[in-house]
Amino acid sequence: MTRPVRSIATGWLSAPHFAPAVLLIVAYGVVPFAGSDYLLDAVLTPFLALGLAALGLNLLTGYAGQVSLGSAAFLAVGAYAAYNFNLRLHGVSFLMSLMAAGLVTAAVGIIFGLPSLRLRGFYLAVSTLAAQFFVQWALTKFGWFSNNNPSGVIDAPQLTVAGIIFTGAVGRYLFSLTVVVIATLFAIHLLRSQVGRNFIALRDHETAAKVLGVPLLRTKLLAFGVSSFFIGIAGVLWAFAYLRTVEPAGFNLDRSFEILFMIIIGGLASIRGAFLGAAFIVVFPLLLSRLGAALLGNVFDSGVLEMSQRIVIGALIIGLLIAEPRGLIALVDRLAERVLRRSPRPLPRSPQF
Amino acid sequence: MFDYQFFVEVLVGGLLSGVMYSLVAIGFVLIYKTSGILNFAQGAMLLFAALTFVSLVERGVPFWLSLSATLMIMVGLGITVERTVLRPLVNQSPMTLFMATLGLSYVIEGAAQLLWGTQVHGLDLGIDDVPFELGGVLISRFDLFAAAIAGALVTAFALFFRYTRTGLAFRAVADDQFAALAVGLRLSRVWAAVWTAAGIVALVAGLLWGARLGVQFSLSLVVLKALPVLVLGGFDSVAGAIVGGLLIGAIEKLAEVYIGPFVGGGIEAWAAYVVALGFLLVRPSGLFGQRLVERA
Amino acid sequence: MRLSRSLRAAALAAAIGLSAALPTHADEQFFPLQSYRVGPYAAGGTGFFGGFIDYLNLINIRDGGVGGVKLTWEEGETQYEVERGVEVYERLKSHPGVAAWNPLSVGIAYAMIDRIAKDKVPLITINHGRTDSTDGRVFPYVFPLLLNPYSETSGIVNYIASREGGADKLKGKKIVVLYHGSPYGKETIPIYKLLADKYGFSLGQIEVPHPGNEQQSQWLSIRRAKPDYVVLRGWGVMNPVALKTAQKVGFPVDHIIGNVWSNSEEDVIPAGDAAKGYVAITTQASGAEYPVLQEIIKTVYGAGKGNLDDKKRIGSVYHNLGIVNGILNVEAIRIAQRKFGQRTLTGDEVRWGFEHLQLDPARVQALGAKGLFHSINVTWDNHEGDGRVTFQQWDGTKWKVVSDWIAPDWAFLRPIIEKSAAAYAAEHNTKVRTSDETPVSQ
Amino acid sequence: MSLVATTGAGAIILARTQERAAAVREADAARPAAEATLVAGVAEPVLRLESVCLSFGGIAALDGIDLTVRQGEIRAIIGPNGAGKSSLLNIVSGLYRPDRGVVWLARERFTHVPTTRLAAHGVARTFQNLALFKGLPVLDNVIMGFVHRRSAGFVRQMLSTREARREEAEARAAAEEVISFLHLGSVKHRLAGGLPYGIQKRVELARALVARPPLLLLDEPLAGVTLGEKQELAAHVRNARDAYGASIVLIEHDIGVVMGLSDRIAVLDYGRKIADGTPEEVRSDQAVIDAYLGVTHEGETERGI
Repeated sequence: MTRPVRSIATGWLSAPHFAPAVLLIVAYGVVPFAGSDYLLDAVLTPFLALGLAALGLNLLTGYAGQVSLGSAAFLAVGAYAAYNFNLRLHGVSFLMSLMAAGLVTAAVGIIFGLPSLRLRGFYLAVSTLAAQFFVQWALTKFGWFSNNNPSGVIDAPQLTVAGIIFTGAVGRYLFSLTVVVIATLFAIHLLRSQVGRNFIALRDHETAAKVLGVPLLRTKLLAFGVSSFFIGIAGVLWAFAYLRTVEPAGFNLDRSFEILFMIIIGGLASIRGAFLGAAFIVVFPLLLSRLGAALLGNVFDSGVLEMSQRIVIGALIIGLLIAEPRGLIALVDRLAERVLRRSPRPLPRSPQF
Repeated sequence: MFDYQFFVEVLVGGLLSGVMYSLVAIGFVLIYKTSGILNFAQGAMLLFAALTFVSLVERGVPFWLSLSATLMIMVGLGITVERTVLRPLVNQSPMTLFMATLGLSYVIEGAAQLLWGTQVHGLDLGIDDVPFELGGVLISRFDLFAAAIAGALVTAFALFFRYTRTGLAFRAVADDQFAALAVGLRLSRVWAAVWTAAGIVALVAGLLWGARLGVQFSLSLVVLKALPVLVLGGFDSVAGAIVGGLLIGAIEKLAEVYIGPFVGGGIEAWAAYVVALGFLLVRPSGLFGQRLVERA
Repeated sequence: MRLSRSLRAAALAAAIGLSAALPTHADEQFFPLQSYRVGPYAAGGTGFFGGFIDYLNLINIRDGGVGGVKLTWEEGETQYEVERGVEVYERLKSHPGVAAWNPLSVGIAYAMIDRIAKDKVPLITINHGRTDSTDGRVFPYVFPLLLNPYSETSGIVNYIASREGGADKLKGKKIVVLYHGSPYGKETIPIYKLLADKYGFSLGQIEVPHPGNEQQSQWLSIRRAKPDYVVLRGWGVMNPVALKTAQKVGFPVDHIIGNVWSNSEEDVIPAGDAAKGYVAITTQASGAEYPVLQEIIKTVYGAGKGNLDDKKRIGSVYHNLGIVNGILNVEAIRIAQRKFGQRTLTGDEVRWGFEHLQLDPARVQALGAKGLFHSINVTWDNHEGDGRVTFQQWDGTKWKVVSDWIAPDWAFLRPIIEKSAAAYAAEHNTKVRTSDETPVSQ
Repeated sequence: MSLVATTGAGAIILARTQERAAAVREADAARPAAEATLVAGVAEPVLRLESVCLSFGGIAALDGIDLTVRQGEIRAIIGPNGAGKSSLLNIVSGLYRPDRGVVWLARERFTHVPTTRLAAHGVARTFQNLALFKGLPVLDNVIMGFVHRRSAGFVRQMLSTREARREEAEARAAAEEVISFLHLGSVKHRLAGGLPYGIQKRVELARALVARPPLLLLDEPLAGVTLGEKQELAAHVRNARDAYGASIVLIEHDIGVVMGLSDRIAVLDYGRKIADGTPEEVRSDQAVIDAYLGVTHEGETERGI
């Protein structure tokens, strides 16, 4: 992005520990028992997978300022790499394949991040489309990736970690949840380190960063690499914990836009923003369609409902951008501040992240 | 034995389809040039224009009447977009505006299908696409017609930019929005005019592409063919869009026909991007794009 | 702002709606429909699901349901996207009395194979889906009724042979297959190679990258290869563009043979006169002259309950496919009711019905579908049912049948299918059934 | 140990800081040999420009400039708008490549200074219109001044090895110290983007000072601040030289402050050096008076950053 985004909620200091702790207790303690199969399999698991992908993209676009429209391709690389590691390296555990898939995606991400050394803004964004189309073509073209399945479709392997097999809706949800929690902690740790500072320096004032001696080449490629690592892991969750069979066409350009939507709507350079955006994009259309079906089900057929829902979502996205260009997280923080100001405990001045 | 005649045929076919890409690319350039926005709703506008025209014709409205009616609708669309989306988001970052146009494309796509239905429509512009031989090389009549229309459109825009007052205003705003504002140019009116011009380009492109693949939802996917052209030609140059389109069209087809078989075919989609990307690493702002002078 | 307050109230209402169980009385048989009426494949979706719902309405109005059991259904929009199809599946699977799933989408069907096996509910993939799912021993709950991609290919090759005057005339001929760059498109690459070796014709297979709105280079390569026939294995916008580009490069349109997903009115209308003379395979004829169509027009559309909003599409290829699919589903339930009684059946009982779905031409005539489709003969280990195919030519306004019913070369195909099914069974360690007793779920 | 160095810094504080500055210098022995220029006798100049020329498409921004900066000197460069002051600084920091001429950083000769290696050569700079990292708090902005010293790479930082933690602590301590030195303690955790202009100027100075650079390039550090802040910043600049031992190149408009603050002044006009000497010599030089007060040229607006 050529001009730095006025980002207030970009603090990377530790968040107040109250909210995340409650969230974790509910996520592990309450949801697996109270949640229905539908809620777990069709709402929460996709939310976790896409939230992790949004977190990865936010590291690249929100924190390091490098725009990418190729996230779906990296999801695909993650999924197919994990499938092949699991299939071909017999001794290796699924967890190892997961990590290896992340590293392979990071490598691919770095390769497709090379243009960022010379390009900026929309030129860079459109150049990452090369990744999108190339990966999609390669995965359908070379049968080896999908174990020579005639139609390029792969089936999910067993989700096993150290002997524990995660099956059923609850198992898949817990597996995804654990992977996402660990990844988020790793992201927080990264953003607190010097590398995290270099990302933001690169975004806010590339020339000043250069003068100070920030290794621009390494930092940009690292941003692409780390971001692709997260998106690759998210790809594995999407393919094996959620859909359980996957084809390259599922990782198309609309998916890349969807992930970009999440971090823009949720809030650039904000970890909570990434997950908030994912919740909005995953849950809201379902809510809208159920609402539409319930209220107007018999009046219009599902086609008309779907089209009007598309209009509502488009209008809502524009409305949100107008109301709060810095994303939902800025809106939420403002509301929280207004609420907390009335309560005795003042919100600490240091920024949330 | 290299078949020269076939090579020329592929080249000419590529150039002519490249013209169709530039037609779509011009719509992007108009808006980017004057407001720095990459308008991803261009595809939806293309679909909306073609669908409106075809639905009117199928309801018995004569050709020229439905054409002007569609033009009026595109003018209305241009003004409403400026009023409802652009004005509240003025001087936001390019990324936020890009996202707004994505939201806009959802709205327009939904409205188009809600208004005119999701049926597939045939569109006959009265040009039968029977090819004719020119020195052994097969040339499609329709593509020539499309190239002529695109040529006419580009010259019209070139004249418009150079010799009309509004054209001058477009160039002023493109060069420096604040300076233009300072000399009293009504930015909102210029942007409304720009979006209308882009709407008209969308209509022309919609009709030509619609005649080729039928007027249906997939018409909006044509923008993906225009993006490498923009990258190669530069986001803010009409000339770049034309030359870029010709280059991408030709190289894409030659790559598919000659390199494709060795790698399994179907390489068109990403070959165009690789070509544009390779070129960009030499000139980071495209063929004719303004060289951004890097200020410390 | 005002918008968000009303949205919060609406969201609350939906949440309550989500959890309240639907009141159901005893004897109803439910069809969950993962339909797509929006997006690039809306034409196919509205036609097929329109036909299916029209037939269910006919059964309800005319016969009061099947054996007194009323048929109900609910649609969930998927836009032909896999994850939305999965979402609709998870939402509707726990609805009481689910008879069968009819997604009409390769991607969604693949994603559901292991789910329906666990939930023991039949998955119907008429004319498409996994080729090896024909082998009922490994895929007890999957039914590629009438046709699977391999038998379709064999039908096309047999038709070309008939036009050339016999299978031996195929030797030395050149056939190019233009396929859509997707799992659906690539499914038949191996079988075309096998048939090319068997009959000695030379073969070219060219991929059209999705969505296929630009095919200049593909058709120029075809022009250079100068094949005798081009098989169009397309889907969506790719079909009209193929016909238009063929005209542009001067390839004779009557030598283009469309497969079962390039054979509808919506595939040819946008191509205008470039499509005149184009031939395509079909398992069901088009046209509204068949008795079952007339009944639907009279009773269903007469009562204002017709699903198609554009009346001109009654009797179109997709509409009739939906109706035929409706007939097969209803007859399977009727057969199952004879064994299990006239009540709401479980998914597994309906599976039994499908595994005994034998409709000979006489029964087909009794159902008012003579000429619409030939016959079907599903057994516990052959879930396709030896569906015959015919070929139709587009004369600019409608399809005309130009061949009699052709049978694919089942004997040649069966071993290939069984080998592929065995490989799937090994990879997923599923138990291969030996008789038609109820399969134990994996 | 956050001694508050007030503007009227007493001798004690001065002595304490100089003695510590000396200690720090030994600790930096590891720095490239070029820094060890403190030989006896006439000190080797810290910075030397030899007939540097630069033109923007025909317009000569700098026309044959020779300039030297001695160790521990506050070297001012003044001149009317568009004289080429900022361009000169951009050449020294490598952002512009001169058409002709050479830049000597201590004993190393460059025709085009490698910007990414600038900090390693002990050169730090501020920018004319603020180049802070809006999205980082003040403390982190200042820690960024230490980035060229960090050797622990991504992996070691992620594993937070002993070495990585030591480097982080070291950078944090240096930042804390320079923050208290410049009275920025109260805004330490606030985002740099939201602070008032004057304070942002001080943060940028702190970021430049944190790694104790032997050579400090200040591009109009006092521009656009209130009179009170100007006095304070001037004192900080002098402290930077006295406490941190940095040689300073100062570009400034405010003649009053420059005269009081600098050891030697070079005057540029239309890209040429028209005077160079002590403040007294320059004040009485007729050419300088003409350039500033008398003859008006139809000069373009100030270019550069």
